[in-house]
Amino acid sequence: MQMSNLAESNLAPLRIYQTPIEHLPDDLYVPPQAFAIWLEQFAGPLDFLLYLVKKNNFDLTQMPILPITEQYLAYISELDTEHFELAGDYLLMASTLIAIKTELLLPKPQMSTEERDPKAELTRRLEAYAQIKQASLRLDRLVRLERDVFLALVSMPDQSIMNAELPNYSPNLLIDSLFKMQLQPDYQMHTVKVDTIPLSDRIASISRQLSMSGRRPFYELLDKKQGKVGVVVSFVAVLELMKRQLIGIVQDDFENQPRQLTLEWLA
Amino acid sequence: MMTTLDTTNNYETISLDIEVLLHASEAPLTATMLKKHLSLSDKELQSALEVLQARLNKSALSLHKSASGYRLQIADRYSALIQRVFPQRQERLSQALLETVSVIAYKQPVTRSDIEYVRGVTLSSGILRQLFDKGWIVEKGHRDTLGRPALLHTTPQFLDAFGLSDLNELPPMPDLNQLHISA
Amino acid sequence: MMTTLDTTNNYETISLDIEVLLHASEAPLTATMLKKHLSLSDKELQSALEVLQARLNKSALSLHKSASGYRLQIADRYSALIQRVFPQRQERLSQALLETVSVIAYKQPVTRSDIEYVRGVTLSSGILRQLFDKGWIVEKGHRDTLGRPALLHTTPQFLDAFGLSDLNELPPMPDLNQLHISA
Repeated sequence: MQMSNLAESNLAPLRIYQTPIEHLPDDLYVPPQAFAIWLEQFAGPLDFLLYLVKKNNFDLTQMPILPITEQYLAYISELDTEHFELAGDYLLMASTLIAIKTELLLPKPQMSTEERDPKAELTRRLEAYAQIKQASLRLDRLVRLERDVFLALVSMPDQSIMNAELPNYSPNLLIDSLFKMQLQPDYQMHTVKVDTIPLSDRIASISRQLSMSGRRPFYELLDKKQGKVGVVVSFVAVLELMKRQLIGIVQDDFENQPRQLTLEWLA
Repeated sequence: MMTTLDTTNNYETISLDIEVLLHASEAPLTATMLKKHLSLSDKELQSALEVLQARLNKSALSLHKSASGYRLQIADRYSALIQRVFPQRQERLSQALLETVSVIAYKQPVTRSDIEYVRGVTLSSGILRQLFDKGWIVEKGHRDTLGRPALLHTTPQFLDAFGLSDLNELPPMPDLNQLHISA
Repeated sequence: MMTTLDTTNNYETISLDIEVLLHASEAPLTATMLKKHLSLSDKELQSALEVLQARLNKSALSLHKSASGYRLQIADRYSALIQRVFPQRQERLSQALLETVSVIAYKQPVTRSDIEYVRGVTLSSGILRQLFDKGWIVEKGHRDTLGRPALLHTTPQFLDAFGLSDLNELPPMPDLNQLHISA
C-alpha cells in the first residue's frame, strides 16, 4: 500500500483527504444497488472492518483510514429508515476512525503514556469481535435441536377424558395478549421478583379498557379484587403508558366538583 | 416377485417413516398427505398403518384418526397419571400460545411466517401443535407464494372455548401499528 | 419375593409411565423428578430406562439425556426425512442472534452494553426478545455501575438446544493469534 507511508508521515495531510477514490481496493466499493445484500452479509461495522483487514491483509496500524471512513459515511447516507439503528453504529465507527486519523496526523505530544491509544483500542475490539464471530460459527456447527434433530410431538389424551368440562376463557384474554405483545416492558427494565399482580397484565388491561372507551376515571380502571397493591400497580401501569404517550390525563374543568383522575387514550 | 419376508420388512420400514412424520407434524396428517410425502400406494399405506398400530400397542401412544387426519396421542388410560403429575397442563395457556392464536383469530387466514412476522419471534412447533390438538385452528388452503405455505384459520371450537358465537364478537382489535413502540 | 417375570413386567409398566411423562412434559425431566413422580428407586429407574431404550430402538424415537434431563426426540437417522417433508420446522438463526448468544455464553454474565461493545452494533430488542422467548437466556443480578444494568446468563435450555450438558462443553474460543489481526 503506497498510501500507508503517507498516512504515517506528518506531511501534507490535505493530500490524504483528497485521495481519489480509484486508489481504493475493489472490495471497498459497494454499489448502492448491492447495498441491501451487503447489509445482510455483514453483522455491522466491525464485521465489515474485519473483512477488509483479512481480505487485504491490512495492517490496521498502517492502513489509511480515510477511505474506509468515507465508505462508512457513504453507507450512512444510503441507509433507509428501516436500518436506521445501523446508521448510529456506522457513524460511531466512522468517527472513531477519524479520531484515530487525526491523532496520527498531529505531531505527537510528549505526554503521559497513560493516554489511551485509540488505534490499539480499535485493534483490540476487532480482535475481540473476530473471536466472538469465530466462536459463533463453531456454535452454529453443533448439532442443534429443531434444525438437525427434532423433538417428538404427541397429543394429549382426548380432552373429554382429560377434562370433563371445557374451560371458559374470557375473550379479553386474546386482546390483552396482543397488547402485552406490543407493550412488553423493555427487558432492560428492572423487574420485581415477586409480582403478585404482574405489571404487564395491568398495562394490557388498562390499554384495552381505555382504547375501547376513549376515556375513563382511574378508579374505574382498578380491579377491585386486587386491593391496595392493585392500586399501586395500576398507577405504575398508568405512568408507564403516559411515558409511552399512549394515554394522557383529561384536564378537569369543573371547578366545583371534586377533582378526579380521568385518563384518555391518545394512540 | 417379493417374498413375504421382504414385504413385511418393507411395511415395517414404511411404518417407521409414518411414525416419524406423525411425530414431526404440527397438524394432523391425512392419508393423502402420507401417501404423497412417502410415495405410497393405498395398499402400502394401509398395511404399514397396521404394522404401526401393532407396534404402538406395546407403547404408551395410540394412533388417532379424525376428520382432519392421523395423529399420535398418549393413550387415554394414562389421563389420570398426566393429571396427577401435570395438573396445570390443560388449563394454563402460555403467553406465546395466546399471542399466536390471537394473531390467527384477528388476521386469518395467516401463514406460519405471518405469525412470526407479527410476533417478531420464530414460532416453536409445539405451539401450533397444541393449537391443532385443542382443535382451535385448522389448515385450509395455501398462499400462492414460494413453498405454498398452508393458511391457518380458527375453528368453531375456538369460538366455544372463548364463549363467542361468531368471529364478529371478538373484542375490537387495537390498532397495532399505532401501539408499536420503536425500541 | 418377586419372580423374574414379575420384575420384568414391572419394569415394562414403569417404562410406559416414563414414556408418558416424557411425552406430556413441556421440558425435559430429570432422574430426580421421574423418581419423585413415579415413586421409584434408583435401581427401578435405571432398569425401566433400559427397557424404554430397548423399546424405542424398534421405533422412530430415541431417549436423549440433556443438560436439564431426559427427553424423547426423533431418531437422528430420520432428520433428513423431516427436513424434506417439513422444511418449515428447520429453525434458522441469524448471524446477529448467533453472535449475541455467543457473547452471552462465552463471557457471561454480561450486560446489554457489553454485547453492543463486542459486536459494535446496537442490539435490536428483537434479538433479545427471541433469546428470552426461547428460554435461552435469563436476567440474574445487576452490575453495580450507573443504572445498575441487568446481567444476562445462558440457561440449561440453551445447552439443551445445542446438545451440550455443561458450559465447559462449548467449543473452545478461537486463539487470538490464529485470527491474524496484526496489532
